[in-house]
Amino acid sequence: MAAVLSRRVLCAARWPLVTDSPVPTLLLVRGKKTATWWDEHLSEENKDFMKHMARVEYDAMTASKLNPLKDEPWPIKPWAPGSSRVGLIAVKLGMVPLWTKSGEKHAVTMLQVQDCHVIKYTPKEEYNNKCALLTVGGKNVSPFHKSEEVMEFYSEAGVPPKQKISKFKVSDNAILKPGTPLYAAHFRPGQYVDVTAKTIGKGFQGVMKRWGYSGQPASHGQTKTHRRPGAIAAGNPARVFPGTKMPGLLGNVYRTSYALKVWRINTTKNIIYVKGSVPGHTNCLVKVTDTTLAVRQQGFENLPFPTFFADGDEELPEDLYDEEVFQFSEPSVNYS
Amino acid sequence: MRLFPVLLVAHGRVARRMGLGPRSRLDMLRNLLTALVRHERIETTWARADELRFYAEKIIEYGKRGDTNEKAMKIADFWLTEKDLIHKLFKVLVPRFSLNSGSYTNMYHIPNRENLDRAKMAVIEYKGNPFPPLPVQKKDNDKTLINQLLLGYRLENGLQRSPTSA
Amino acid sequence: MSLCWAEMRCRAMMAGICSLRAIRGRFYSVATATKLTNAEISQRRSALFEKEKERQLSLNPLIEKIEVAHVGKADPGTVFLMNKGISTPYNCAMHLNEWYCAKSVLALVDGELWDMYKPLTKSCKIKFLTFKDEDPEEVNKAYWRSCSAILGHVLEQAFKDDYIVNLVRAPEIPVIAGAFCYDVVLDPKLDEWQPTKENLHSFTRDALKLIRQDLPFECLEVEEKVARDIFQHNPYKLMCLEEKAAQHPEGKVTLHRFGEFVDLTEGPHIPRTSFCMQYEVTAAHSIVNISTEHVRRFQGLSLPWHLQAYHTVWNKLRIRAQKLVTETQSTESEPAV
Amino acid sequence: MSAVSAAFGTNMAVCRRSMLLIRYRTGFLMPARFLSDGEPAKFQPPVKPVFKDELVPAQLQRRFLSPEFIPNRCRKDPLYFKIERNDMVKRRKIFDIPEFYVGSILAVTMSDPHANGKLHRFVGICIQRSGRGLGATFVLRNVIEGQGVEMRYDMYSPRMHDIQVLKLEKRLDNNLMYLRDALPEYSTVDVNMKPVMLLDYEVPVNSIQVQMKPRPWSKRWEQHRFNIKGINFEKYLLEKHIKRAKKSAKPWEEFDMLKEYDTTKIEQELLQELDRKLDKSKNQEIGKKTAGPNV
Repeated sequence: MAAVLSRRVLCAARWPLVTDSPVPTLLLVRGKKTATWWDEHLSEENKDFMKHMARVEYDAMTASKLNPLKDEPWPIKPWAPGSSRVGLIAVKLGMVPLWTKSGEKHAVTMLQVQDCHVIKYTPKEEYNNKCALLTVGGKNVSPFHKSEEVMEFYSEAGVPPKQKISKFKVSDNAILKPGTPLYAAHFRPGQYVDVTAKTIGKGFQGVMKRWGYSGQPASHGQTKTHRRPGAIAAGNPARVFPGTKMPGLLGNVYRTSYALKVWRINTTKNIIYVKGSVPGHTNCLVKVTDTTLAVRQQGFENLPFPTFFADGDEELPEDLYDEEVFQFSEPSVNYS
Repeated sequence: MRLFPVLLVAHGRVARRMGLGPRSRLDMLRNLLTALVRHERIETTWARADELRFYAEKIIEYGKRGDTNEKAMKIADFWLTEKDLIHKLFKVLVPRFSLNSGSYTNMYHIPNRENLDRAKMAVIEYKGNPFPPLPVQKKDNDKTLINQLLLGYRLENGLQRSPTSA
Repeated sequence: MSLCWAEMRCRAMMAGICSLRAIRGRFYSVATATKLTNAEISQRRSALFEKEKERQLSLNPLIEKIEVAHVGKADPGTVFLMNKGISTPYNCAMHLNEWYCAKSVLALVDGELWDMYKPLTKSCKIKFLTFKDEDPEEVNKAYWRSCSAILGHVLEQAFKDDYIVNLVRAPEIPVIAGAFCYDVVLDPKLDEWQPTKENLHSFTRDALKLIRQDLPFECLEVEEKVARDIFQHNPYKLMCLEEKAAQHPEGKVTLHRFGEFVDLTEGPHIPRTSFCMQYEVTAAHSIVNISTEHVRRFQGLSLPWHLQAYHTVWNKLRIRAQKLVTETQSTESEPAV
Repeated sequence: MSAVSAAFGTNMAVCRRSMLLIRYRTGFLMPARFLSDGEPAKFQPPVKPVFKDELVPAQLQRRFLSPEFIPNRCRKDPLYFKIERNDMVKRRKIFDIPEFYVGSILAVTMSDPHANGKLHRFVGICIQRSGRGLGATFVLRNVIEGQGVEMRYDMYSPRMHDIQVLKLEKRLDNNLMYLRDALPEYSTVDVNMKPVMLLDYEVPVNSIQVQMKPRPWSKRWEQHRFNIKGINFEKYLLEKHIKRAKKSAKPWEEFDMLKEYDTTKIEQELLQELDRKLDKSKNQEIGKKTAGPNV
């Protein structure tokens, strides 16, 4: 680098040199560029080609994982009471209506499991000595905007880089090999799940919207007091208690909807139909796990354990329905 | 304003909020579009040029319906405040783009305004205008070193793929 | 149109260094033993090269002026008043601006390819070539050649003193093949040795050290006799030397040097090693068809800082550069373009 | 289905037309049911409208895409719409949803656990089509014994048994909610109406302008955002009302090309896709049904 600098200084010194001893006049010259973006020097054809290759590579990566030898290094252990399975990362597609066989209408949310893979396994010794940790990623993204270190993290598992990764605590008998793909059939209709996601950000809001206060009357002598909180403390403590409900930022925090029933599962498109609404905007990535509410955990012993394997013995139809759900290929409901 | 895709998904904004309201925004863009049709290359702030671009392309699409089309005429009448330009739109610009479909304009980023606000500036122009072309940085061609290396890779892959496909 | 002071100063500085080297060189030439180590051989070569260069410079002590006209898009028609036999195209670039200094790889002097550090001999027209030209084929070739030379230097210096390393030649591989290479005959004791990934990595490290030193490539035309003296320890180079001398009308050969590495190449080369940025020695293959000796082909991949590749792209190219490249393979693929 | 419908005494008459009409005194509108002779079997078979069978070639030529198939202009994944469409097609294979428009007169039969005979038929004029995808709905309105009754139906609900088009026509507007403020004769339909044959190839547009009740109306229909052509406002409005309406108008919006949503291309693609899917079903069900479901 010193040589480069001296050369630059040479360029910069412009007045005639009288003596032989060069006194370097340091002028600040912009140094060599060390960063680049991925297509800076590529021609259009090569740019397209690289994109194409990335796609081909992803397909190859995903295709090879379609048939992971499940008994290869990691044996499958049976379910035991108290064991917890891994969760999934899914994309919220939107809401649709769904009818039960009794003719009632319910709103359900469609969650699609896109390219969900186990990326890393942390044994419990390295975590907290209590339970193991599985890192799961969902939804492939372009490799051209990821740093080298991040790419290395994914290449260890042999999967494309992901948009979202998330950690799941699992019991020791439910661990999975990194690189294992996860599917919507991991869950089954009739079971209950928890869905976690970041809620839609609403910005800075007043107490009426943020905490549901009633506000104050519109008339009857109100002066500039319609949506204000009113009193926030009393004279006796003579201070405001910490945690008092005040105006502030609303939304954009992680929230969990607990114990939502799975009504239906599409195994080809990997879509889970979950009853009710889930946090977050459309197209956001949500975390889906078996519910933690003990009363809704019946039947967990019948779920695929530790997960559903695409090459397993189980042949699934395209759609799995809960018993109560009306299927559109059935005739109309008759009450007689 | 136009947001990054992630925020767009959340908030559903499509256009920037400019001027004193939707009416004022359209009026401002109307004047800009009139100027663009007259001069075929104008300089404005980047945000305005970016907003204008959609309308500049769309008015050509409408122009392609022909001057007998009622809706096209209505649109042209609204957007071109100087009425002699309606003739120019149908008789000069539309025939020029009769062969291409879409992408009738170019937009370039130019140095920030020298003014106090240092606004981000841009040049927007209709393609095929009579002015000398602006100097733009072109993408490298296939003959530079890295592209030659990639070309070799591409050919190798092509050669590998073709026998399997055939 | 000013007196070219910059190169005069350069020359003064160089003279000091050269005299030092000359003394060292003499010392080594006295101490010639029956068997020299690789390092000693290269130092000796470098010293001889330096001596010859000094001699050639002293042939014409008078400084003559020449006029050099610049041809190019940016500053056409600029005329430089330069010193004959001393000034180089790089000096001309210094008079223009920094962009030319940083980006020019080669010069086109009266239609002839010219090193940036090769002194100009007559009044001429000059044009600077960069990596980003419309057709940078010659520049690419020069870059590939220089990268091979760096690889040669690394190979010569990397082995322990017990082992003899004989560089055979650097085949001219077209860029499209994906890698440059250098053919080497290693000590017979190393016939069974296969370089591991770590070994290749240490080669890479050495190369990056060289690149960081920012060594200039110097060019010299010498008589066959002198060249024979320089390369007397390397039978392959001697063979090559004879061929080249026979082709040249005056029986001269072109030598290039950077650091202490002198090689017999036709040139031209890039100006400095620091033009390289990404550099990796990717593979070593044994070439089977040469029966008598175990010739190995070391391959590498490099990109200049002007054309840095993003890591995803670089990794793809790197994997490709591990395949054995041959001179014929490239000719096959070219018609396919 | 919380409220219980009150059935009044039946009047057995010689004439089939004589029916018992049911009134609701509860606060909101609830299904009205018509009982003829107290025999549920009479409601069972879906009676095919005559005009359908006679004009089969014309019917086949006229392409109609139900508006709930057209996706909204939004950033949802196209897969979402595709999967929803698959379910809609599945339902349509079982249950025929005919072509109808706002302004058409329909008779809808749906199952109702509280109804006598568990089936319930309602005749009315369609005043609104709303919703998209599986959640698509339409509203029927009728005036029964001087009481306006509106019914909102889920088109894809499994409780729907039959939708019969009694009279196929369009009106000047795409939303006839202003019939609430019009004189009752404009929303009164004879519950025993016979299906009217459609003679024309084109669906006729009924350009009737309704007589309104005196102001105030439930909404300010004169405002430009409603864009209503079926009312002759000059009869009912004063100068100041017109002025006020003009103030809220946004005439420039029609020139804002950003707000346009051109669905012609999407419609073409959807029609092709649905033809393909429903034709398959037709072939499977040949013999069961004479006319294929109209999309």
